[in-house]
Amino acid sequence: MVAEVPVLAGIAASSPAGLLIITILLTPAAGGILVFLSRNKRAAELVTLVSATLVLIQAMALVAAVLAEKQISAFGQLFYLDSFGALVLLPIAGIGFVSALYSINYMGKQYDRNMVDAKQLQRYYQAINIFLLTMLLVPLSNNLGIMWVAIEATTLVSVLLIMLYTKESAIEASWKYLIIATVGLSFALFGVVFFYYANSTVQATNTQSAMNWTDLVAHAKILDPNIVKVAFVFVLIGLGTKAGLAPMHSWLPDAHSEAPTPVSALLSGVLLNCATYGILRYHIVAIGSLGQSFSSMLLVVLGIVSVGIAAASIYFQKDMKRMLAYSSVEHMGIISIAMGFGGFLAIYGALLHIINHSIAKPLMFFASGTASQRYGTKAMANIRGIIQTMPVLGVLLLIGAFAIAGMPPFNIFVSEFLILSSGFASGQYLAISIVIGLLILVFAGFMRHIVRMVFGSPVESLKMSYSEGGSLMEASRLEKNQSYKLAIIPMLILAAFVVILGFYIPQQLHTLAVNVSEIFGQTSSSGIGQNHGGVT
Amino acid sequence: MILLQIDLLTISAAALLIATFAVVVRRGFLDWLSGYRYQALVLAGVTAVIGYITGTWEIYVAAILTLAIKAVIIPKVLLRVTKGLSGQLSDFNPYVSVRSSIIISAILVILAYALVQEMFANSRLDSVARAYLPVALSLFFIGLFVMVSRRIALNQIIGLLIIENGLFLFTVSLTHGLPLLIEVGIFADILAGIIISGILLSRISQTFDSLDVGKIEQLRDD
Amino acid sequence: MVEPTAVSLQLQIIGVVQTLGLIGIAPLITGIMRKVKARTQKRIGASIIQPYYDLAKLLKKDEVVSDQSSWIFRSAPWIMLISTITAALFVPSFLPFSPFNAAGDILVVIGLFALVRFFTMLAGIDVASAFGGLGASREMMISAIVEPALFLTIFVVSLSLGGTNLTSIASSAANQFASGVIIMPSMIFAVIAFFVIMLAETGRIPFDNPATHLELTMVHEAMVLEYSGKSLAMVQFSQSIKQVILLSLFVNFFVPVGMLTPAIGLSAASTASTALSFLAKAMLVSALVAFAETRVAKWRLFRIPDLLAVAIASSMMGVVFFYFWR
Amino acid sequence: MILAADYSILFQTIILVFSSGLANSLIFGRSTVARIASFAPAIAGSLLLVIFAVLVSISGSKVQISDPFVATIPALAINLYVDGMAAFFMLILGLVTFAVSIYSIGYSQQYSGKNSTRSFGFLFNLFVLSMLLVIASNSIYSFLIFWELMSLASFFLVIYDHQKELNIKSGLTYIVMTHIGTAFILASFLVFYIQTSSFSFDSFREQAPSIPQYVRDISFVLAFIGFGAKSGLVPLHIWLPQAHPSAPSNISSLMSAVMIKVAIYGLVRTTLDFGAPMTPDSAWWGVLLASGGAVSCIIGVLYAAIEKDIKKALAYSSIENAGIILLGLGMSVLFQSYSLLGLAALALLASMFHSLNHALFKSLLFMGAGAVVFRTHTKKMDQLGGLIKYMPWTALLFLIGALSISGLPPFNGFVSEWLVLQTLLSSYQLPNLALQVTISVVSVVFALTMGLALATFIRIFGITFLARPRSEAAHQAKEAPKSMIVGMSITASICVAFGIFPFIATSLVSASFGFDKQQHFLSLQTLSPFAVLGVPTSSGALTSSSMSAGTVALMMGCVGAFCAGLLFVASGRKTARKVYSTWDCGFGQLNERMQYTASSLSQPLRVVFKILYKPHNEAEVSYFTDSNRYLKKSAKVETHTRDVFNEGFYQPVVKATTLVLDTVRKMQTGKINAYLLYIMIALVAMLVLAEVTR
Repeated sequence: MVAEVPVLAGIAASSPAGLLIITILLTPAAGGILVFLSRNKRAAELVTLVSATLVLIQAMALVAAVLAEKQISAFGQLFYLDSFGALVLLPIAGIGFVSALYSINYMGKQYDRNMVDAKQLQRYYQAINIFLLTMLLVPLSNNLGIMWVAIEATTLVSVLLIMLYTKESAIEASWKYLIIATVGLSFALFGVVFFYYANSTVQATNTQSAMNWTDLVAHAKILDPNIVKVAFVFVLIGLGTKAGLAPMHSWLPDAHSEAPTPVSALLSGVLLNCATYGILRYHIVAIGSLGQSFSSMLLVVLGIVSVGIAAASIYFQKDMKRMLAYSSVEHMGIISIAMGFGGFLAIYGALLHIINHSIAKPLMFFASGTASQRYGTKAMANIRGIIQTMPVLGVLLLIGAFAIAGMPPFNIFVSEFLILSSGFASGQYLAISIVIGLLILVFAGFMRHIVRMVFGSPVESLKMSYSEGGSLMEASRLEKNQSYKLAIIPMLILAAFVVILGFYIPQQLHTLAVNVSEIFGQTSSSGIGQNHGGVT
Repeated sequence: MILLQIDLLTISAAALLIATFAVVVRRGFLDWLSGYRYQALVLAGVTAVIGYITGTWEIYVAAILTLAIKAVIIPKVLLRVTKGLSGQLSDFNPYVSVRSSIIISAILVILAYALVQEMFANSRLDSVARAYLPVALSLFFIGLFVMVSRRIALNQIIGLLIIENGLFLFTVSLTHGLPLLIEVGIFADILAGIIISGILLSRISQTFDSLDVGKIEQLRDD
Repeated sequence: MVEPTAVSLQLQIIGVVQTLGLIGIAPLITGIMRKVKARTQKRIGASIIQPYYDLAKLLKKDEVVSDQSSWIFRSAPWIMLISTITAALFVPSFLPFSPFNAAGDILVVIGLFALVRFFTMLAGIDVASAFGGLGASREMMISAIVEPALFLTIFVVSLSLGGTNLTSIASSAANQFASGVIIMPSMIFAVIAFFVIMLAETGRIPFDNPATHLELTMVHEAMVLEYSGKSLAMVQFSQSIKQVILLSLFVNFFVPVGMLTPAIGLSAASTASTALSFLAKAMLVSALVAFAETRVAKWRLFRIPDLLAVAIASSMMGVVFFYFWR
Repeated sequence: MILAADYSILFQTIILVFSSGLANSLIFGRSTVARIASFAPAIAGSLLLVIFAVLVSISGSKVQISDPFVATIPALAINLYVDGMAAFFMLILGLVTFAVSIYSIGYSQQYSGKNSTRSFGFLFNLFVLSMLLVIASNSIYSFLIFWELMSLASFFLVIYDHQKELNIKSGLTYIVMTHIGTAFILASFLVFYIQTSSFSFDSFREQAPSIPQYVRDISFVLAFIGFGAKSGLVPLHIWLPQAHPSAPSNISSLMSAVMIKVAIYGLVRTTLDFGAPMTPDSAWWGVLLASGGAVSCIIGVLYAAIEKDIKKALAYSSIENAGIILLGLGMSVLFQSYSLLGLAALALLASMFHSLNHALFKSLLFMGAGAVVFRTHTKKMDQLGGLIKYMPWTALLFLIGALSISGLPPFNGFVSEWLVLQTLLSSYQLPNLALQVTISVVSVVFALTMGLALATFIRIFGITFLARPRSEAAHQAKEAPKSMIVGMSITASICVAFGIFPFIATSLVSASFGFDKQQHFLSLQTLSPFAVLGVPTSSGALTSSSMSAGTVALMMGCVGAFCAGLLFVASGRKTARKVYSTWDCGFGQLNERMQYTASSLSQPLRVVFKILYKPHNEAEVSYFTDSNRYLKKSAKVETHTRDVFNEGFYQPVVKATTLVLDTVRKMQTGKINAYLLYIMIALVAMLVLAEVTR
């Protein structure tokens, strides 16, 4: 019922870039429909891949446009994309593409082992498209209400994706995910309404725009601080649930570990960003009306709790995918801590961290997914000597793991370095020392598991996993006929980025980040140590 | 006229609270459902009244939607789902006994009132908001409490729905309705959510042949 | 401070002569000690020049080497002899100075002794007999614990008498004595420590019994058990040189009686008197050591650290005293 | 005279050469060609590096490469800067790498076919390159990135033989400990960053004196812990005796000889360069360093003295030597903070000279041990023995290493330890009684260390190479391949050279650290072999304490000749030498089980220092008949010692931490109601926080 009239109006109103916004939203929708119509596996795969590719291309075009003119909008003010949005849009499109690519091999294998039937496969690709759509909607929408609706929609679609398997654990996970996320989001809606109320009270005119973020920021100064405080708390708890901040994270390890691996990659790598993005939008408003201290404090507290709980759970983890899920919790925690620290370096680092995490985490998920297909188990205790059974995969897994654990020369080290520095600069020594300690724990936990999986001798573990009448012979035969070449390609792409971003940051990315930090009210010169950093 | 308004407000508010308490007190699924339906009806009425008072057509639409979705469709969906369910639909040993549940709910209501006073200390509220905000909040809290304290999955869905109602009431009374587009979106989400949870419920009862969430705890770290 | 190359040839010759004298009297001192020991034990004992006969005899004899041993075993005696004699070159004995003082100080002397010990133990292990290992393992323990005691004593001495240069130590000892200071308070403790160390280093009772071949007691003897003929001669000779070096250190540090001071200057008469006084003192002290030996029994191996602890403690006292009463 | 620009070009060439090594090792497959292809660049590069380092330190010029690939923000700029200090450590790196890479050509053939030689060559080159760049880096970011890279490369090399579970365990301990260390290092740098609001070391250097003392104190303590952990400072040494032995021997020698020195470099840099200890306020740094060093010395050597695994023993002795180096450094800081510059220079000379020496002989010893393991496939000394007959060259070279590390004349170890002793003896010039007494205690500990070190290496050499072989493997041993011998003999010959002509090393050190700018206190400028090492007073004038290693060596030579001649004369006729079996007390044939073993040799030490070792014996005796206890059929005794630090410190800490973590993670109960409750609690807590902060 919302459909055509505003669309035409919007198209009429908006610039070519604005038009792009429309098309990028329509592409996955069309893809979904096509998959629905298509009756066979290959077609579905192809359609999804194509739509993902198109989305990626358009996203790049959009980013270019944003780089050119700082912000774009369509439907008047309904849709709006600035540098911050672009920074979140890019990973969505990119990871969407690689996981579409990965799905072909992974889901194909699941199909061969008839873990999923044709119908489910079709539903899968359909849902993937819609999932992509809903996620794209988040950074594109200027209207906070629409953003909320989109985020809620992501929940529902991803629940469908997790429900794809009919195992007990999958059902349990999706149930918990649905209930908890919905409750959380209802909190968020409370917050949204609060903000809306606060904004609409200060300006009597059209209530339509009172929900627009741009409008909210514009009036940030004059909002009722009392209400903004409560509103931010509700939003933080609500979207925090979706962003996997502890202690609201409880659904995350279940959902992320039970979903099909490509979906896990999307959930961990991108969806969490969307929720975090939402929080940060409100954070900006809160800064505007309450000043740095309040919201920053809350962010730091939640962040530290998240990192702590993640550290504990990673150290003792038995299940590979659960470990990765917890590490997502940890990284979201780091991001929110960084945002809490404030200052140019912090913001810059946090933004880099968002990008880096959403590159490295899917890599890990893909690698672990393929490994567990090969070994027939997710239990890390039964996986040994990957470096011998699948050398390339082993190396990729190591790259991913060391990146995630924050070792140079990989990308996450860069952002973590900046964040820690900014922590020192911001003078919150207690917080920073706790964080460093916890990071060491996380590192220890990761090494403990990954090194043992990658190295060591594979024989008995393979025997274990093929114990039902299977021998090592059989295992190797299985290895032969199940080639994972196609699965390697997306991993290689991601690994390449992991390494490259570890050495150097593209100028465009830099510009985006600087612009965003300006949105946060941090000019690159205001950050400590900017002018006299380099050697002259 | 003003008096009438006030009376209407207070009465409907009371009615909403009563409906909620009904859900807290009763143990059978059908009782919950009827309680919820009753609540939804009142809510629709309230919305209409607010529409009448503020005279904005969007709220009437919202009222109609409420009536349609909350009072009619959702209960139907839930009933259809529960037809096929194995396992008992009633909650005989909740985590918190009914007696103490009532007390806690009462405390939550008081808390809600206090919180409203606290939050809107320095902002002028109209009579509608002043009447319904506390109720909305208490619906929210009680719904949450129900979800926390009950073992039967259905009951949690009901709790969720109560929360939604609280939200809706909150929105309507505080801001006289969100922009329609968003309102619609929210309704759509709720509907979809309920449908999906319905599917999930049936799967749960198939696989675990029980709706006791206490039995659904394979996924944990220890 | 002089570069050794700059030392006049004449002085160098004097130094060499002094050293030759020192190694010349080494067996004599050993002989004296044996004699005194015999006398105090109511024996007649061999004549005091018996060690010379022994060496001469051994040099003439053929030698037997173990088929298990390697070139380490064969070369060890050479290294022992060379190191000890080189050490002797730095030590002022008959004269209150050594012309090579700038080239080697007391630390060098100790280093050379350590070299000797190193090869003695290796030789002990090399022959693959239980005795060698036994000696080596005991020597290891003792020498390791002697080291700190020795160094701390040197610490005291060099604090009190300035630097580690042997000549300057000796001469300033002489000066102090001449200027009426019998002995500094810090040096008292140093004397005690050094005496104990001397016993340990020369392998006398209560640390070791040079006159036994009983596996319960022997330490040094066990290591050199396999040597015979010329090699044995070298080992024994280097042992007695080491002993006399330590004696002369003791004498020159702590008993600078009748030693010529730089004030007096180097004349035939003064030189002669100093040399004679040194000889007298050396004999006296060696007799004293031998006498002390007869008064105590060989200690159990694991009580030896206690004795060394005493040495460490007293030299520590020396350090503290020095710092307080400066 | 070459221009600085040329130096930077030379430096870049060196980096390129090593990088080509990286490339080669990836390109070539697993063959002899590949081995040479991956190690040849390392050889060439390290040779160039030695030349470069010497040139830079002599010419006193500074090489700078700032931000080669332009960083987006200054915080991420990679800056390289080589001054004398860095050049000296590069010299160490170059010398050792040169020898080790030659050695590796032969050594790595055992892996061809078995493990991937490709990755081995790659990691080897990466390791060396990263160490080089750590020394060169001039900003927090570049230091950290290369530091971690170094750790990473060495970690993979430690677990290179990953079939053994034990290696993986020790590798994990290593990587975690080093990560903790890195955290402290980062912190200590960032403290400076807060003050100077700059990421570049240049501004640390410039602004250091103006930074308040307490800040520099904090930074120093953090650096001390951080770099201490990497240099095996007790009690942070726990990883070292596990990791160094687990690695392939050429890597062990690189780790022990160079990587520890890189950590030392970091400490020297932060302490002397950034810390600027010019006032008595920073005297306690010196005390901390010196006492920490002393503790490391004694603990290290005590464990080395009883260790049965040859490589472990060497690793422990690395801890000891790192302690000696820190001791010297501490003395230098102490003297400097009381502005006794002459003595400060002497102490630093001692410390740095010992770093150089330790790098040389420790790499030599590890290579020797590697050769032994290469041929006998065992690290247990109790299964070795008699190897001097089967591997004569290895034995000789190992002996040279042992003599040097035991600090015996005329080898290099003696000279540097002489210097350290002189430094300690000069402590009476400190103005403070408490300090004087403390240092005298420290010197007792140091002396004990020297004594024990002697014992340790007698034991290692004696048991491994002398007497009867104790196992079949030892019987079958052959001489190591040529390239390995060559590699070892390089370092060995340098050891001897520095022992006889220390003026080469000392003048290099004083050039690199710019002593000649301070008042002359050593006759360093006279480059004669017979130059004398002297000791300055506080005023810088020389005391009479002096030593000339060259002269001592010469005299030993003369005496040797004299003795030979004398004996020839004395024993008139040529005496015969008969070879016969060792005296067996007439009991008949001795066999290898009757000789002393590694354990029995150190038994007296075990008894004396039982507080530390907590030794316990496990004896099992079987009798022919149970009734008659006099006829033993067989008796077996095993001696075990415990690592008090592991049991007393690490295990409890780990236990406590894991306990906490375990309780925390239990909150994921699986009950959805609990999860919802968490959300509720979080909401309430946040609202309360909001109220509180109103």
